[in-house]
Amino acid sequence: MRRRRTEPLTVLFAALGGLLLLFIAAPLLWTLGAVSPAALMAALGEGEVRRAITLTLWASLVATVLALLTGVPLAYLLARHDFPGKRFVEGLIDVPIVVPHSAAGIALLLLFGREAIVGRLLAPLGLRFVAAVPGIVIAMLFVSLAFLVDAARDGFAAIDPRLERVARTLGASPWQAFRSIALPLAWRSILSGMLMMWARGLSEFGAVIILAYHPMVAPVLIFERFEAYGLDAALPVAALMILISLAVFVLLRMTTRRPEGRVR
Amino acid sequence: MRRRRTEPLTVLFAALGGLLLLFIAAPLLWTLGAVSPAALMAALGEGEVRRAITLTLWASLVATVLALLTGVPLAYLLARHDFPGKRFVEGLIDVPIVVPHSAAGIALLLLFGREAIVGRLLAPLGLRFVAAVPGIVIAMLFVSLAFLVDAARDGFAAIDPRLERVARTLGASPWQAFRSIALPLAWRSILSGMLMMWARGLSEFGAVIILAYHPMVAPVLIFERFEAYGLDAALPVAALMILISLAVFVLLRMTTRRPEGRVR
Amino acid sequence: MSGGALRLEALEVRLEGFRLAPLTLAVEAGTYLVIVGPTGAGKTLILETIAGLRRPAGGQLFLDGAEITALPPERRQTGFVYQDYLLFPHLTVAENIAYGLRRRGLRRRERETRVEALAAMLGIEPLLDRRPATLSGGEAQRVALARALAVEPRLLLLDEPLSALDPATRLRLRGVLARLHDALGMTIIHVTHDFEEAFTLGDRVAVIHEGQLLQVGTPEEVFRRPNSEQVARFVGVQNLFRGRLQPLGDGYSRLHLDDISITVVGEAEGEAHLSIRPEEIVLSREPLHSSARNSFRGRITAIEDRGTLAYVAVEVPPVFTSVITHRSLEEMGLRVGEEVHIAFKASAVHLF
Amino acid sequence: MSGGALRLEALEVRLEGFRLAPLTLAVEAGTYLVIVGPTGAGKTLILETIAGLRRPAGGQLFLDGAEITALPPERRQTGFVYQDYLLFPHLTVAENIAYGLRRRGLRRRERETRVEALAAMLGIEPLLDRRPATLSGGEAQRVALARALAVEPRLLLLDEPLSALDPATRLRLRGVLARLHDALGMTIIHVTHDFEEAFTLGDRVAVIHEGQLLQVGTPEEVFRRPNSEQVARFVGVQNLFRGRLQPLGDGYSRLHLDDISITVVGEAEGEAHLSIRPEEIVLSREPLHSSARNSFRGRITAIEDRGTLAYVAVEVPPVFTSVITHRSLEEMGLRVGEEVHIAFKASAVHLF
Repeated sequence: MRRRRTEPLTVLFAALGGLLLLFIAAPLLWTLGAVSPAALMAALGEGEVRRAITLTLWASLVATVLALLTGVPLAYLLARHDFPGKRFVEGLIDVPIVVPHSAAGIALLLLFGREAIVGRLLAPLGLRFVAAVPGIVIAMLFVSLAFLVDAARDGFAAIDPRLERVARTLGASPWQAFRSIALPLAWRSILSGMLMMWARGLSEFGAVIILAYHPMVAPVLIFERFEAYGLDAALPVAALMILISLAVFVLLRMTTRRPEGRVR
Repeated sequence: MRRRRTEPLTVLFAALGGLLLLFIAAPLLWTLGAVSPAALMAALGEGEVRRAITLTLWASLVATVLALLTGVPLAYLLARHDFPGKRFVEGLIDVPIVVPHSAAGIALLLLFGREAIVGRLLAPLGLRFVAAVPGIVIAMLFVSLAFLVDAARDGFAAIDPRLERVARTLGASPWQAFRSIALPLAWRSILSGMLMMWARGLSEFGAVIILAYHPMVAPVLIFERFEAYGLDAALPVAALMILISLAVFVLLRMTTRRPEGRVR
Repeated sequence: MSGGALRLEALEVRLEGFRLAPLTLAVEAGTYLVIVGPTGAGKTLILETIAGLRRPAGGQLFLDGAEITALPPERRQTGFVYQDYLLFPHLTVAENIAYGLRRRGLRRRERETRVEALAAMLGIEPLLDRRPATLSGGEAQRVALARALAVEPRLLLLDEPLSALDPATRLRLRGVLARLHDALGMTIIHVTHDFEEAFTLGDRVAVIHEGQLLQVGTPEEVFRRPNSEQVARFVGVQNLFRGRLQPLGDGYSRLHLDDISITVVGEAEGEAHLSIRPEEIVLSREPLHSSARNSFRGRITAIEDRGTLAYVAVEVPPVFTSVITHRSLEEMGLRVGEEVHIAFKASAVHLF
Repeated sequence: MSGGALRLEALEVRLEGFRLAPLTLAVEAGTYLVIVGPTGAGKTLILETIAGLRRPAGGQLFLDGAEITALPPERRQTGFVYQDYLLFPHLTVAENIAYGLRRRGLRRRERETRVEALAAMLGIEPLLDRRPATLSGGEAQRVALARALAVEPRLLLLDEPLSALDPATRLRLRGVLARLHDALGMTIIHVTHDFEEAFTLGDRVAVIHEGQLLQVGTPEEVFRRPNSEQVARFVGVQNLFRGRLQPLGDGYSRLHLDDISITVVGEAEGEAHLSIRPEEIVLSREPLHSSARNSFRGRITAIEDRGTLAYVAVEVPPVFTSVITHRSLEEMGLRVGEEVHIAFKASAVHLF
């Protein structure tokens, strides 16, 4: 039997798409390949680098937790209730993805700066935002919260609301039905949203640098070393951050993998 | 008849979620409110601002078109074919979202720099990437391509593949079936992916500043004015860019609006 | 655990353009009420409103005389069983059954004891450690029943509980429901579009059609003496009877009705229901000697001539309805009050 | 436009664990072949492989003697109609029909002429400017047919084309298919799980069951003389006949078979098919004087005793099959070769 060949169109599309994939993979692989393990270890040995990376991971984690406490309830409301302006709220959540990062930094500074309205309000509580960790946290929170809220909303929306209704007839209060039914069932979606948000927070540079050049997060450190000493000085830290992001990302893909490896 | 009140849990969740919404909306509104129309017009009157904004819009558009030519074919393959490593490819496309922006800039510079392998290869063609528009374009392309590819893939996946099969039996070649059936039916998704990608490209700062401080895109201009002259100098440009992003975003939401405004 | 008395007072149910006429209905304690109506007639909405899961657009609800219209669902003590089970997928069978007991603050020991008792009652002991996803439809619905019964509901609400099951399992679970009701004396409201369920399970049957409550009564009243053309059309003309089965050996049984007995295919014992399609009943002037094993003499009590077809009611007793052609009616010259013979095959009798 | 002759040579079809035995089958030019099999028996896969939309795992395909196994679908000239129409939603009805004509490079004028001719043939002229989303199922399927016919296919492949339609529309479209085949003399392969479609439309019928091609033949052969226990069980024991209807006035008609005529309810004329459930046919030793309007004398040609029930074939001619209880069989002492009377009501005859 003669076999038909692969369609020429498929070959063409694969070639075009391959170019794009190469464009993503090559810079990352090149960067990782350009840094020796010894150089990576040496970079990790520097106190400044370690402090920057630790701060980045922590600040993004705090931002993620803040979004967990406020964004998950919001996501639940969006998945369970219809109300006027719902589409507007859904849109508003995604706005930060498209606001230029440096403009977002300016906007946050305008509200949370030393002389600004919220900044002055919270100063007595010991909360400083400019050149301080809280500033880094709110910058990360602003640019990355959409990832968690959207994932949580999709997770809740995928649960049959009648499960919570059955729980109510069995004596559960609204809070108990949320905690014992909706939350555990949406947990996988929420977790993957948290990982995505955390990873996106780690990656932020523009909004953070406006609010807080110091204390220095890793993306700012990369920029500073590049500006001061050139490419070679920035490379080990960049490679470290790429590795960390990839690790988080692999973790993320593992939490979203379909159970039991079913084909679609 | 006595009416039950709104659940206290709903009130609590609305309060928590409202905090988050306020955190998104307030900085943006505050920024827009802080700049008078006259100041906006004055900023638009400056040649430097106009050039930066035009360059930003153009560069992001070029990046979007590049992704259209390579990413849409890739999205079609992902929606229509199963092949080994498909999940890996789908993951790879989303990686740039989580790579720190300054690290992405370093990685691109390493490949496309003056002395780097691709940079030297393309120099005879007149393509320079460092401190040049092509550098801005690839930086934007890298960080934003996932938005278009994912949207296009979802768009194609939503079309019954048997429609293209029917077209084939009616005499259409694979290319004709793609062009006359799949492409028009997925067009709405592709268009909204393009708008999202364009908006995300406009917003990029970290990767661009590493590759090309000059010619200056608007997010870099905001940063430079902030560094050199402080908040007040950066404010009008930031407000302009926020307005532009919001306009693109509203356009985006309009293309994705469900037809005939049906309630889900 | 014993049932509560429910009263609906001009209860209005509305949802996205859908609307039921105000519903007034009293259900005595311990009654098994079956609400029949076509799919999509709003039967689920009624149950959800009774359970407090939806707010009525108007009207009042009373349970044992106390108004519960504004009470949240968790304080109504109603058990709810959906057609598609809706077990909590992240909990084991035992945890599903114990869910309501935890909410009521029972200790671990007490919970285990009650779960085991319920599992024994419903024959699901071997399933207690399984996950819902691994259960068959019949098993899942037994678990859903056990979960609802665990909280000792004053009202058990069943939303087409047997519709998603295959016929054999449906029959078995119908038996389970009948036995539960007999044993526990609970008030049960069961909605369905299946007339057999209404006829076999209901103490009382309510017919809902096009947003209206058309008739409430015993199954015999509703199916034998529909109070309107609408109900008659909706329930169809059916020869529905209840009797005692007695096996005859060699593959047949005899079903004893009031005064007559009918031969049926298959061997079985005990209470049973049967139906015979009117097309299957042959009328004749003289006794028939044919392959039709059931043959009776009766008197014509009604003739409904509908043009080409005519429905003839023959009281043996009980009353059988036969459908014949208008031609036959004329040729045989049948009149109300005359004696005729009816015959139908043993294989034409549908037992359920 | 005239049909091509198709030959399948040990064609193997596989998909994700699903597998059909190698299929060898010849379809003469101009034949209307109906492939019947239960849903999920791989019938769609066979059609898609013939159309070139799937690669066979083995074997060969020939169209008019030339091998087409490796030919891409756009060069096979087959028309494909799916159960769910699959009209192009972004094109108007006229553009849908013209789609294949554009691909063949026809000029605008010619396209319009052909679209109008096809629309006239299928009675869809008023729909030409509408969008597919606004069409009813029957309208959509006519458009799908017109679109497939536009390219003058050598082979028309129909994948359960009537299954998604309501009964009345199904009947009307069945007539359309029969007329199209008569008028155009096309080769049609039609897969379905509906025996009535196979019996009324097919010149030839192929039965596929559990991945095997069990029997190919005329509808009469397959349904009256199944070549195996498997086919007999699958097609069921059915009293299927074809005859001419003649209206009698006053609501009845007479259907003339070879030697007898049967009274049926309703007035109609022309060729018709009928079926009678074996339970509806009563056997007796003497002629019956009852409400059963059809009564014939015949000879028993076969008795199949299955325990509690027995199937008795009575040749009038034609052969009718009745199912009676084993008891009746014994009590009446029926034997092959004996004369008996059969009777059934006019209302028990199913016309189609």
